[in-house]
Amino acid sequence: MRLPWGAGWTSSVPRGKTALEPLTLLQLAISVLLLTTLAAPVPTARRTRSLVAATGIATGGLLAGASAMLAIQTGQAPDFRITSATTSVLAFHLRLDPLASFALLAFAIVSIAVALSLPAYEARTKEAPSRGTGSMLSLLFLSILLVATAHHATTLLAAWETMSLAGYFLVTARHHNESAQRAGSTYFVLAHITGALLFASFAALYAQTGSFDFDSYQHLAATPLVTIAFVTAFLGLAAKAGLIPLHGWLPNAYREAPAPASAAMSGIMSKMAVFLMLRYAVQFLAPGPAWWGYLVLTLGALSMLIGILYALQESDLKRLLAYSSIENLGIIFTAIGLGMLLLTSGATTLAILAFAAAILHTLNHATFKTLLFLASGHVENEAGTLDMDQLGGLAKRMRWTSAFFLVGAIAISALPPLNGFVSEWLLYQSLVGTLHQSGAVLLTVTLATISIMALSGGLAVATFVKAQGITFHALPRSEKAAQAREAPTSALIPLALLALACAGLALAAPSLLAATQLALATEIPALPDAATTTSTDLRILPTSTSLAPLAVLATIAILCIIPIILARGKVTRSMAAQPRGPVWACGWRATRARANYTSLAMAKPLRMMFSTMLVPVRLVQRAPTADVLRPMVSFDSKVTPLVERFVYEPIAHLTFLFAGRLRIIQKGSIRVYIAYILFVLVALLAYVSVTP
Amino acid sequence: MTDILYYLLAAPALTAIAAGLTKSQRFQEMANLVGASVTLVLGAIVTYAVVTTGPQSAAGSFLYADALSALLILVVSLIGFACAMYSIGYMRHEVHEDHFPAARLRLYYVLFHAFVFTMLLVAVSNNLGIMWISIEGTTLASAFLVGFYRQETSLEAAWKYLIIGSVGITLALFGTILVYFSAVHVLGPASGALEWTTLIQIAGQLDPLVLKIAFVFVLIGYGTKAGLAPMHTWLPDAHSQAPTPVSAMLSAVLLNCALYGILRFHAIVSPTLGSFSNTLLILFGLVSLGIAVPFVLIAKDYKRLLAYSSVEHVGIIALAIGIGTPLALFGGLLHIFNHAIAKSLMFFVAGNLNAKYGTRRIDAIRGALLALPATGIILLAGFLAITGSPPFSVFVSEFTILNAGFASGHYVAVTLYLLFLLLIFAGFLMSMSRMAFGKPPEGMPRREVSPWNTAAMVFLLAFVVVMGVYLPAFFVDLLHQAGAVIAVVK
Amino acid sequence: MTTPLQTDILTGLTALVLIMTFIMVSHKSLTPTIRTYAYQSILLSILAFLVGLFTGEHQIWIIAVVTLVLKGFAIPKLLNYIIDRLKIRRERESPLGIPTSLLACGLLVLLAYAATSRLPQAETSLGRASLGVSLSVVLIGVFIMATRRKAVTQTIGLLVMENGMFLAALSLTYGMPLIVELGVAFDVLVAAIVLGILLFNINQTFDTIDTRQMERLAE
Amino acid sequence: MIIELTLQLGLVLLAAPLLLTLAKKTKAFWQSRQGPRLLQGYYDLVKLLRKDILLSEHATWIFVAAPTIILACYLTASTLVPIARPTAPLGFVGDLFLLVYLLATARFFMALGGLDPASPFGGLGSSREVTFAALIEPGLLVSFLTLVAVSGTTSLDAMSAPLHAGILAVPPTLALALAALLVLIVAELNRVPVDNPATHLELTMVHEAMVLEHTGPNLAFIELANGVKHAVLLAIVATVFVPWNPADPTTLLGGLAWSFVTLAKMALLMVLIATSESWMAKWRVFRVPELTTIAFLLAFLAALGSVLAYGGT
Repeated sequence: MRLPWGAGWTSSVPRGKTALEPLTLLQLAISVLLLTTLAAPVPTARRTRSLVAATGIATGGLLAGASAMLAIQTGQAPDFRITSATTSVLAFHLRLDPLASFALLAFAIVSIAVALSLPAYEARTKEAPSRGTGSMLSLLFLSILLVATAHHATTLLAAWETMSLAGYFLVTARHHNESAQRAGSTYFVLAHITGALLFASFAALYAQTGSFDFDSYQHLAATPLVTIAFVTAFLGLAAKAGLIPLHGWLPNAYREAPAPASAAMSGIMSKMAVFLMLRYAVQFLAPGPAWWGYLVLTLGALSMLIGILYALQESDLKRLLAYSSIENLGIIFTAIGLGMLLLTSGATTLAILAFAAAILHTLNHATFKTLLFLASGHVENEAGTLDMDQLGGLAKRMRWTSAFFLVGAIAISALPPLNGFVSEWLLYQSLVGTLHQSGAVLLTVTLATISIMALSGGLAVATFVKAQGITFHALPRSEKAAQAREAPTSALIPLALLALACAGLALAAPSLLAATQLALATEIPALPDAATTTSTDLRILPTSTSLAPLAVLATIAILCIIPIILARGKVTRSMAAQPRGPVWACGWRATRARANYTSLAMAKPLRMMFSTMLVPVRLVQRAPTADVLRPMVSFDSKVTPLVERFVYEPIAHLTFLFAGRLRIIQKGSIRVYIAYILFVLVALLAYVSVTP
Repeated sequence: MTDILYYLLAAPALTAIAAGLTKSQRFQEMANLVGASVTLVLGAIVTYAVVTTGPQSAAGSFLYADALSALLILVVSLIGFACAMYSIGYMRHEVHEDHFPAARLRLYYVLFHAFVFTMLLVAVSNNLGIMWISIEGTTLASAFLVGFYRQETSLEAAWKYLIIGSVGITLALFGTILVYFSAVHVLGPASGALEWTTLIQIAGQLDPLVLKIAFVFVLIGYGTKAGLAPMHTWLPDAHSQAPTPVSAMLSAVLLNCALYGILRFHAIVSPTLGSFSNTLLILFGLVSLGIAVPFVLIAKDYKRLLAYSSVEHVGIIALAIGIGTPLALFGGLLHIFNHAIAKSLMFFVAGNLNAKYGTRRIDAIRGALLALPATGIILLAGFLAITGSPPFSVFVSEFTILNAGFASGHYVAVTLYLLFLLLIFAGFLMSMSRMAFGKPPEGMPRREVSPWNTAAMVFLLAFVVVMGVYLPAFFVDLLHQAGAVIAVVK
Repeated sequence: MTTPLQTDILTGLTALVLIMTFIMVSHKSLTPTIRTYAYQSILLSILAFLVGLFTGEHQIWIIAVVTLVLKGFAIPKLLNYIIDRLKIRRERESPLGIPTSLLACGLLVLLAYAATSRLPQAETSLGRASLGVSLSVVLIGVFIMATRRKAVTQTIGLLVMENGMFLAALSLTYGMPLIVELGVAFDVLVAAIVLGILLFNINQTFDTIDTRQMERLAE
Repeated sequence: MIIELTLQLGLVLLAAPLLLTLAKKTKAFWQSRQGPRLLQGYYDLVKLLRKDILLSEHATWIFVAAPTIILACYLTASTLVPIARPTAPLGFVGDLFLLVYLLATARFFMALGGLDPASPFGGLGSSREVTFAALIEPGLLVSFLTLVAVSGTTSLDAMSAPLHAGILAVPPTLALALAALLVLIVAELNRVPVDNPATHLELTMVHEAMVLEHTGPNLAFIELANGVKHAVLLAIVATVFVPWNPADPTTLLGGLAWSFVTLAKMALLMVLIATSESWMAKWRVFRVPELTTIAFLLAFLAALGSVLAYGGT
């Protein structure tokens, strides 16, 4: 029985009319990135290597961004397909549909910023990262580009695993220290688990539809196979995004990777999980049973709260940012879960609003998280450490870096003038809109989500006040922090661009919102929209003009003028001209750095209030000194990472225990080995003689 | 073209004799290299002939090569060539380190090519009895190769290899006798009842009860030689104690010869027994996968680690054949080829590590990436390939098998398959990252062991990388015809 | 085919082969085991000769002679030569103890008969019973290898299994095609020689051939 | 629109110091002393504006800019609440969330301002301020949801529409929501049970600790901002939760009367809060979560009740 396998390759590329087709730009971007991956490790000097990598990635990002903008404008969804007729398993099929173009927008922002900051970072970093970092970074971006636009199971899975592979080499870039290797191993094992889960999911979809191409996965009804596909895909994507029970790998991986790499990984790699989840929720699956939505929503809300709780307790700057990524991914997945729930209960317009909130928050998070990680990279290079309890007073020495970090902090805590507020505001609106659906469970869950979002919003403000205040303000707590110098100006340009992007995205929000809603409307078949059509006077649904971020920013700016006029120039004098005096410390003259609040002190009240969840552990060591009355007491308090302690370690321990037990079957005696053969023979013969 | 099979068999035999005649090491190496490349060329010609013009037979259906044997011939000749190339560099280094007297090198090359000869004989013999004798021949030829170093551990490994191997083969003989009996029962005595060509025609009329017991004996017998668990116990000792090129040949090729035997009998019995043989294959496949997991998770010696990975991959192939749908057979047979290439690549890397660091303990090796520039990168690439990561060829076959499993409804088997693959990946990752990363010991020169070794590795790496992206049409046809041979009636 | 009297003689001889295997299991020391193996091989060659005589299949006589020479005399002499050279003393009884191993062999015979009970009747004169016997001889061969400690005894276990094969071939189909029979016999000889050479090497390095010393390779 | 904006801002800036002094006078009344004169607030502001700024050696530009930004945020927040006229000058759908987050922005800058001059008390104050804020915010948001569910809109001035239709149109749970809101507003305004506005005792001050280092005009802006914050939050209770107002806002005279009545309601609320302060002692820091959790639960139950009963209209 011969299968329909012909021979040779056929590639159906639509003949583009004008040169500037989005597809040609995308192909150019892919080839540029491929070239950079190969060319980056070649030059011997480290400087030229990072320059080659930087230019390659930047051009790739620009091209991808341009093709995305063009695709959104013209509303095309061009296809690029190389199908090897020999076997349907191996095929290369990309499609620039609306979801992919928004992914490419975020991709462009992150890749350009990371590319611009790479040369300065590698020049200034103390330990020389391994030779392949530049090329691995461009491989990471290349595979992200492919994952975003893939339209065929094998292309997606191959790009997905290459993405994890590139991530592994980036995390272990500084592989001479032990913690980087351990972080790399846990990262790679969990990344492989996400790969395996996606394998299973696409295999189930193949079993259901008989094809690997995404064209045949259009709004599949919720058969058992499709449910398996959804659940496995969701678990895989949740693990990749780092949602709570599966987040163990994330903080160490982002901490150990060099700053541009962790910016790229948290800025855009975790977003691929978001866009693939959106593809499942919007394209592949028809509105499924309600428990799908609840699963996504609860996991998102859980990660939102616990993520920010752990972020607040962290004293390492990059781990703090990593946990805050978990929180933001939690927000995005909550929006997706809400959208799925609304689709199931038929409120399509509200669902589109929720999905739009998810997409916008992904874009915003990509911007400000990359800004914060790049800034933390400069802090690490210039101040030599990431431990906040040894930093402080950097605002005086690293003026611009701390200013841009402040802009990032404002944006990430979703404070009004900047883009973080806009996307959270949209999510609040869709949540409040859901209050008008029917179903007691849905209403309670929505109310709970609103309260969790408000709580995590407040905690986010607390976290980033601590991050900004302890790292950059007050007195330097260590010698290294005292001698920190400002990063080279070339390194500050990407930070400035990203800060502008934060403001720009806020101002462009209304048009972006309209574009996303239009794009999503084409994807989701218009179901009879029961909820929103009846209550006409419901003014929940914001018309795109209702929230005018420009108006908010203008009001705040104008109202700043009143106090400036009242102060008659005293406020606006230059800092040097301001008279200086000692700080009030109950009359005690010299305030030393030790008297300032540390990161632990800032987080202490909340640590005690949430102690049941955080389980703080207090470590007090007393060392006798010459002066008997005053022993040297060192105090430290650690938060026990519950998931690692009660989920990962027991599983690892059990597997190794079991593995150790099983090894006795190979004890070495030949007689036992022959006894195995005899036993199997006897067992099978008995079975054969018993069965008919 | 009918006598091409003679030339194919003659090539390794002549090389063995040529290597045996001379004393000078240089001439032996030359003979070895020329012989291996001639065998490779002939193997390729035979395969091409079989794919284009159908099964070749010679000496009045005594020698017979259809698509399935063509696949085995291709694997034997290709890996044989790579191992021959690798042996030159490796053996020079071993003689230089005087692990054994130079005189014994002659014995090595003779036995090596005799080993290749017996394996080719397995592939082309039409009579199942002769196939049994040639598999017995492979055991005897490789027994001394396993015990080549004459140390305590290698002799112990050789002894276990020989005894357990012989037990397995004798059981397989019993299975062959039963099949012969059922054939005689149908055809009457004197009509070549052991010929594969005749047996496959009358496969439908054979007595199911006899075939059931026959397949049990064959599966356990040849399964011992193929390394299917729980009869695999000799494999880690033999493959870790043998010299590296030999362990590469054992792991990548010898296991496939035994599997080839099982496939032949599976084709004969499946028309009458229905899914009995399939379920058994799936069961033994999953058990092999499962047994490999604990030994990969806690690994102390990297050659034993690779040996257990062979048990794992034999399990995957058995699982694929057990599933039995055309896609699964395509995946399984592709996996035979991919595993052979990737496994020998990994053994070459292991050889280089052993030559460089002088030890086989995993925790005694640090910074291989820096100490051995080319081998370090190939170590990581090979690790990714052997654990089935996408850009490489093994991913394609494992993904096909996964899809076939899901499509044919074996959900439990496929979930276990995925779980074990995951655990084995984790185990491999821990060992590989410990060996590749970190700083190499001071004073270790940063250069490769020998150009021959690197050439052999690059030769195989090219296959692993290219086959990951593009499958040549000729090769896909070969696999489909081979698949058709096994699932002839289904 | 064959007269009832002849079938009785043949079945009687097959039963004798099975009893000899049991005797072999019960021996404590090496030399009697080898001697019993030699008698068993001789018995098998007589059986083959008689089958050839009764059924007129004269080509079986060749295999009978080959078996007589090879397994009756050549291999036992080789084993005795090895024992003298290696000066092996008495083999202590297997860990299971004689009575329990005999009992286990009894169970194996029962299993062999159960497995072969439903097979179709073999046309040959020896009938289905001899298939049961040959299967049990094979199983007991494996059992010997699984329980005895000395390396030489394991070799003998292997050879007993091979005798079981020979009996099975004889009883089912008057032996395999000639080339196959010769090939098998030749392989057995080569296997014995290779095992001998290995035993010499092992004895030089381990200065004992007790398999318990050879358990260094573990896990 | 500009006239309404200036009218509103003028009224708020005028009312702010007045409210604070009114609170001081009520507490003084309960402590049977006379308390400051009503215009004392304005005198203090003028005095401070004339003084010069004195910075700590370690302060950066954030410390100087913070008071201006804080005042601007509170003033923007005040434009969202109907004080001068029944419709807020800059009100739009969804300005409830903007208001809550504007309060958060002001708090962000105040806390940073506290940390910047490296004074030990600054850290103490900002750490406690952000902790309490995180606990207050959920309750604050959820307490509005009762009205949102009934009125169907999240715009502050349109939210009280059903209340005008009569008390029965609104679910009884609204009273619970109002109680929760009052508790949370007292906490938000750093009044007694949570923090003592009058003290400078290091261990007890929260808001004061952050503003300890501010001098001259900056201190004036902080005080003014505090007053505006009082005005905004009290106005919310006065006009959104208790919207009954005898005056008819359509005519010019009526409009003036309407805003006068609203101011009177705000003053009455301020007196009530100041009285409750006099009768209560400050709670320990780690008992504050109990207070906020109770308030949050009240608000949550109220919202749940009204949503289940009135939702899905």
